[in-house]
Amino acid sequence: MAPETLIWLIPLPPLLAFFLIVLFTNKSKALSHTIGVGAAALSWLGSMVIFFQAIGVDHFGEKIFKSSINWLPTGTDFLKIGVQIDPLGAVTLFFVAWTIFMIFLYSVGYQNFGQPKGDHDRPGLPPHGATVTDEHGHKHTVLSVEPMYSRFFAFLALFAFGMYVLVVSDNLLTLFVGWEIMGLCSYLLIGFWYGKPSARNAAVKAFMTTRVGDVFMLLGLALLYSATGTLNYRAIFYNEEVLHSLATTMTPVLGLSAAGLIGLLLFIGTIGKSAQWPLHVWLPDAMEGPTPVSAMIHAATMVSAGVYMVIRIFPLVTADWTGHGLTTAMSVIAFIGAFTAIFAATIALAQNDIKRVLAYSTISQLGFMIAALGMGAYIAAAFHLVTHAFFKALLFLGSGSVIHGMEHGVLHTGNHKVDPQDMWNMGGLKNKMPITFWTFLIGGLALSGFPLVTAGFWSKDEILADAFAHEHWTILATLSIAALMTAFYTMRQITLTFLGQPRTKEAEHAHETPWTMTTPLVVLSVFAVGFGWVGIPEHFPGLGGLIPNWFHDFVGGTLIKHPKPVEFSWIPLTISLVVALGGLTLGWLVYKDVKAGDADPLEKPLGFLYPFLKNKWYFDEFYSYFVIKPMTWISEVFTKGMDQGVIDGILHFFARAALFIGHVFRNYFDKPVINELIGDKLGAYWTFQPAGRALSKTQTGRIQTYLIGAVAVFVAIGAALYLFAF
Amino acid sequence: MPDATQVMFFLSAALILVSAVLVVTVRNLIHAALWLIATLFGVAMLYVLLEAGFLAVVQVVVYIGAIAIMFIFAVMLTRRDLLSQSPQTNANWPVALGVSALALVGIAYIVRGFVFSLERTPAPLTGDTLQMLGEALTSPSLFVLPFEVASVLLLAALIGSVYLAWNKK
Amino acid sequence: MSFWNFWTDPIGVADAWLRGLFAGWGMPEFWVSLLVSLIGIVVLVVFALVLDIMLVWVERKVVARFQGRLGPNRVGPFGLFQPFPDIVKLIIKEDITPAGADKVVFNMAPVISAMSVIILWAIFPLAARVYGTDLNVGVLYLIAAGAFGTLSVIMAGWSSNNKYALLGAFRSVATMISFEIPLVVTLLIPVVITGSMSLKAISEAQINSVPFFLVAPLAFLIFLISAIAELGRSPFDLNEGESEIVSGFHIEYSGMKFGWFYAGELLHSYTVGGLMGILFFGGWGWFGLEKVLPWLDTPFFGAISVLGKALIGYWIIMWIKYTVPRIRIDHMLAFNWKFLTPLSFALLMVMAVVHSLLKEQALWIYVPAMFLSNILVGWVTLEILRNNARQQRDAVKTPEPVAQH
Amino acid sequence: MIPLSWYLYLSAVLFAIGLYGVLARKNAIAILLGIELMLNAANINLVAFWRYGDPALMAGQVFAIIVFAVAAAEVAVGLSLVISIYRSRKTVVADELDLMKW
Repeated sequence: MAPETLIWLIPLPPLLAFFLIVLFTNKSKALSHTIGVGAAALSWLGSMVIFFQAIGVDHFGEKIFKSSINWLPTGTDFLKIGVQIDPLGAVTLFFVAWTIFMIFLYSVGYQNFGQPKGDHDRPGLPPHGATVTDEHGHKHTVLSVEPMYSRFFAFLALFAFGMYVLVVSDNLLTLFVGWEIMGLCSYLLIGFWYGKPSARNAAVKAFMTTRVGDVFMLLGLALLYSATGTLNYRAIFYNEEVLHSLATTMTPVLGLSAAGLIGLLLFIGTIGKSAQWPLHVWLPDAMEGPTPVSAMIHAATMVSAGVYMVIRIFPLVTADWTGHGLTTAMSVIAFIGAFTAIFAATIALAQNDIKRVLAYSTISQLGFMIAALGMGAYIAAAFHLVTHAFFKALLFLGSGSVIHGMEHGVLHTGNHKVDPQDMWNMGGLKNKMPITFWTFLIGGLALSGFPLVTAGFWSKDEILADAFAHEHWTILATLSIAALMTAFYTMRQITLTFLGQPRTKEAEHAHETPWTMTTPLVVLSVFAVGFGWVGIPEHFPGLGGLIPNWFHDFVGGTLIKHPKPVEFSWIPLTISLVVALGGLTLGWLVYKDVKAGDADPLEKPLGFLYPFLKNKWYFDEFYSYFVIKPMTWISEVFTKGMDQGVIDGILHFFARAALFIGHVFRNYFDKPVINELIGDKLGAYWTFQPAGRALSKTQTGRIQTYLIGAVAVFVAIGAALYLFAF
Repeated sequence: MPDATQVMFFLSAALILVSAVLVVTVRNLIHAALWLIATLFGVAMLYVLLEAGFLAVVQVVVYIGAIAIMFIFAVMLTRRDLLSQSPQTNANWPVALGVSALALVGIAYIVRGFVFSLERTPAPLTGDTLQMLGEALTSPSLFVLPFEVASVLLLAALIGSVYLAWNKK
Repeated sequence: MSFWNFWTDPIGVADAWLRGLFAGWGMPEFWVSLLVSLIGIVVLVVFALVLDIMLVWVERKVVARFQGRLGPNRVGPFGLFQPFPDIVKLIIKEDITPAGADKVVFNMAPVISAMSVIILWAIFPLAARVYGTDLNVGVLYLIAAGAFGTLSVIMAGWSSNNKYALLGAFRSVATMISFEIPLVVTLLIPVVITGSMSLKAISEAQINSVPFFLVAPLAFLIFLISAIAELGRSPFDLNEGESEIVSGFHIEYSGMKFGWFYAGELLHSYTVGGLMGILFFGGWGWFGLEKVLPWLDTPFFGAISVLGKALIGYWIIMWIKYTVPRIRIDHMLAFNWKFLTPLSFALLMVMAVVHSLLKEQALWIYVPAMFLSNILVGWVTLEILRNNARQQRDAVKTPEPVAQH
Repeated sequence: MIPLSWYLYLSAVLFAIGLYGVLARKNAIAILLGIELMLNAANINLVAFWRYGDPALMAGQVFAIIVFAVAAAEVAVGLSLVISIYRSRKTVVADELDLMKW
C-alpha cells in the first residue's frame, strides 16, 4: 500500500474500536480490551511502517508523504483537508504510537482484568476490592475489576483517535479537530470515576480551563485563514513568501506583526493544552483520573500536542527573525516557558502525592520545551518533547504500578484510611516491586538528566547549550535552577517511595504488579535510555560522532532553513552535570533517613515558603477569588435582572395581551354573532343536518368505489388537459 | 410477412394478454395466481426481446420465485372466501369496465400523438449492458441513491410485514 | 472448420456441418438456425435424461452400500440395467388422478418439476467450447430455474386435494424460499471474485488462477448446506417426512408422474454436484494438471472432469443424506434465518472488501488472504455460537427462583 | 423489426386489464394481483423506452429494477395486511371491509 493511503488509515482502528465497544461489546470485558488493544496495535503497526519508510527517504523534508481531498466548498474553491507526514510528524508518530500502545496494554492490568467483581463496586467509583475464599476456606480481600472496564477502553480508543488525527493532519483545522476530540476525552477520562465529587470538579476544571486557551486558538486560526486563505502547514510554514508577508504586515494590537499576533493567539491555545502558567491549574487536579489516563493525557500525548503545535507554528513565530535577539512573540513565549519551568518545579518540591509531583514536573518540563522554542532552539525542543514523552509516560505508569501495589497492601490490612498515593506512606518498595523500582529509577534519572546514559540528559543539555550559545543568560540561569530542582524532587520521590524502610504496614504488604503492567514499563524504559543516543551533538567530547546526530539532520529537514547545530562548549555541559548530579545527591542526602511520622525535612529551612509552595502559590485561591467569584456575581445579576426581569417580563406581557384579545373576540363576536345570529336565528343548523345526511350516503366505505371515482376523475382531468391545454 | 422477432412478440403478447384477462376473470384465485405467473413469464419474454436479459431473469426470480408464490400462500391462508359460490366481482364491475376502457382509450390516444418517433428502430447495443447496469446502480453520480432508497424501502417492508402478520397471542 | 477439429471443438464442428447440410437443402437462414437450435436442445435433453437413468442405478447401489446391502445385482452386470425394468414398471403402472384434484395443475406439476432441472443443463459448461449457451447472467439463471422448482412443488401440493400433500408443499416451499437467500449470496461470491455471472467465465477464472474452494472455503460450505436444503434431501427432507406427512407433496402421484419427480430429484442432486464442481472446483480444469499434460485440456477430458466432479459432489450429497437424521422444521428455518443468512451476508461483505483491497496483488498474497478471511469469519462465528451456547447453558443451570411472589 | 408503439399499446392494454382487476374484483388478494399487472405494464414501458431511446443511459433498466423492489415491498406489506385483516374480520372481501363509512 502506498504510504499516503496508509496514513489515512492510521487513525481509523481506534475510532472503529470506540464505536464497536460502545455499540456492541460493552458487556464483554475480554472482547472490549481485545478490540481496544488490537486497534492500538494496528495503528502502532501502521505508524511503524510509515516511520521506517520515512527515515528511509533521503532529504525527506523535501519529499514528504502527503495526500489531500476536497472537503468544504467555499464558493469557487474547496477547503482541503488531508494528511501528511514530514520529519517532525514522523518522530511524533513514532513516540505517540509507542506510548499509546503501551498505555493500552498497561490499562488491562491497571483496571484489574481477570479479577473478581467487587463486593460493593458501583459504576462511577474506583473498585474497592472483592472478598474471595480460597481452597482452605480462608477469606482474602483482593483487587476487584473496574466496573466500567469496557467504557474505559472505549474512551481511551477515542482519545487515541484524536491524537492520531492531530499527528497525521496536514493543516491546522484538522489539528484543531483532533485537539478538541482529545479535550472531550480528557474531560470524560478525568471524570471517569464520576461518583467522586473531586473527579467531577477536576473534569469540569480541565475542560473549562483548556477552553479558555482554545477560544484564543480558534481566533488565531480564523486570523491566519483570513490572512493567507489556507491552513495547510506546507502552504504557510514551508513558504518563505507567505511567512515574509505575514511578518511585515503590522497589526494594531500591541505593535505586533501579523505573524507574531497569530503565533501568540495560537500559543495561548498551547498554554491551555500544555498547562503553562497561568492556565496550569487544571493539570494537577486531573490526577483524579485513572493513572493510565494521567500517563496518556498528561504526559505522553495531549500535553505534548500543545508543544507539538508550537513546534509546528515555529516558522510563523520566528518569521523574519535574524537569529540575534528575540522577536516580541518569541520573548513572550520564552518568558512563559522559563517562568513555568521554575514555578512548577518549586511547587513539585513540596508535594506529597506521588502523581502530583509528576504532574508538576510535567508542567515544568513542558516549560523547558516552550522556553527552548521561545529562544529559537527548534531541534532541542522537539528532541526534549520526544524523550520527555517516553520517560514521563514511564514515570506515570511506574507511579500507577506503585499505587496498584500499595492498594494491594491496603486491601491486605483492610485499613482504608491509608492513602495509597501518599509518598509518606511508602518506603522500601524496592524489594517488593523490583521491576517497577528499576524502571522507575531509569525514568527518574532520565527526568533529572543523569549524565551520558539517559535520554533526558541529552535533550536537556541541548536546551541549555542553545541558551548558552545564543547568550540568553536569564533563561539559562532560570532553566539551570529549574533543572537542579527537578533532580532534587525526583530523587526525593525515589527515596521516599522505594528506598529506606517501609513506613507503613501497607507498604510492607505491597506486591509486584502483573505482566501487562510491567511489560510497558520495561519497553518504555528502553526508550527512556536509548532514544537519547540518536541526538548526541557531533562535537561532544568522546561520544560525539560515534553515532551520527541523526535526530538533528532528520527533524531539521522540516524547516526550509535547516537550523545549524550549536557550537560545543564546556560551560553548559558543566552546568548540566552539576545540576543533575548535585540535585540527585542533595535529594538523597536530605531524604534518606526519613522515618514514619517525620515532618518533611524541607519544612524548617524553607519557613513560610513551604506552605506557600505546598499550596501551589495559592493560585487556585487566587482564581477562585478574582475570576470565579466575580463571574458568579455577574451571572446572578444577569439572571435576576435581565433574564427574569426584562426578558420574561416582555414574554409575560405578550401572553396577557393574547388572553385579553381572545376574551374580547369570544364575548363580543363569537357568542353574539356566530352562535346566536347565524346559528339560531338564521337557522343554519336546520339546513346543514339534512344535507349532511344525504351526502353521507356516498361514503360507502368501500375502497373500490372511491377508487373508481378517483380514476374517473383522473381520466377526465387528463383528457381535459390534453384536449384544451396542449 | 412478419419476421422472427415479430413472431416472438406476437406470441408473448398473446400469452400476456390472454393470461392477464384470465387473471382478472377466473373465479378460482389459485388459478388466477397461476395465470399471473404466465403473464409475468410473457413479460420476461418481452424483456429478452428487448435485449434486457438481466431484467428477464430477475423478473423470473422475483416475480415467479417469490411474489407469485407469496400470492398462492396468501390465498391458501385465507381459504374461506375461496369456497364461496358468490360472484368474484363486486356490484360496480360494469362501471369499472367502463372506466378501464376509458383509461385505455386515453392512454392509446396519448401514445398516438406522442412526440417520440413511434416507428423508430432500436440502436444496436454497444458494450456489456449488464456491466453498465451494475455501474449505473453503484455509481454516486448516477443511481446509487435511488438504489439505496430502494433497499431501505425493502427493509421497511420486511419489518412492516413481519410486524403486521405477527400473530400476537 | 475441418472435420478433423472435432477432437478440439466438437460442438463447433457439428454446428458447421449441420448448417452446411440444411443450407444445402435450400432452407432460409432463419429456419436453419431454428432447426439447429432445436436439434441442440433435443441432444442436450436426451443426454441429461440418459444420465438420469444411470443415476437411478448409482443412487440405489450407493444407498445399499451405506446400509450394508448389495443393491441391484440381477439385471445386467452389477445390476447396471436395473433402471430399465424400473422405468417399464413406472410406465405401465395405473395413472391415478385423485378425486377433487385440479386436473390441469395436477398434471402440469411433474412436467414443470422435471423442466426446472433440465433447463439447468442449458448453461452447463462441460468444456471450453462445449456448452448449451453462455449466458452473461448464468448464475441468476440458476436461481430462476430453481423458482420453477418451487412453483412445481406448490402446484403439486395444492392440486392433489390432500392435506398431507398441502402440508408437505408448505414446508417445502418455506424451506426452498428461505434457503434460497444464503444460496444466492454464496453464489455471488464466485461472481464477485470473477467479475462475471457467466458459468464459463467463472470456470475459466479458476483454471487461470486456483479453484475457488481454496479462495472461499466457507462459501463452499454454505453453498453445500443450502443447496442440500434447496434439494430437499436429508437432513432437510421435511417436505417428505415419511413418518409425519407420508412423503409430502407427491403423495398422490403414481406411475410415471411420480417417476418424473423422482428422476427430477436425482438429476437435480447430480446437477448441484456439477455446479459445485463448476463454481468451486475449477470446472473442466484438472487442478493445473492440464498445464503439464496438454491432452487433458481437450473437450473430452474436460467433460470427464466436470462430470466426474459432479459425481463426487453427488456422492457427498448422498453420503450426507444417508448418514444424517432429519431436523425439525422450526430448527431448520431458525438455522437458516438466524445463522446461515447473516453468516453468508457477513462473509460476502468481508470477501468483497478483501477482494477489492487485494485483487491487484500477486496470487500468493491474494489466495492466502482470502482463505484466511474465510477462516476468520468462520472462527468468529463459532466463537459467537459458543458464547451463546454457554449463556443458554448457564441460564438452564441456574433456574430462576419460582416461589418468589 | 418491432416498432416502439407495439410495446406501448401492449402495455396500455395490460395496464387497463390490471386496472379493471383492481376496480372490479371482490377479493383483496385479487386486487393486489391487478396491481401487479399494472406495475408490469409500467415496466414494459420503461424497458422499451430504454431500448429505443439511448441504450447507453441505463435509467430505464434502473427504474425497472426499482419497480421490482417496490413491487416486492408492496406485495409483502399488502399480503400481510390482508392476512392480518383476515385474522380479525374473517374475510378478505373488499366490500365487506367498510368500517370507515359514515
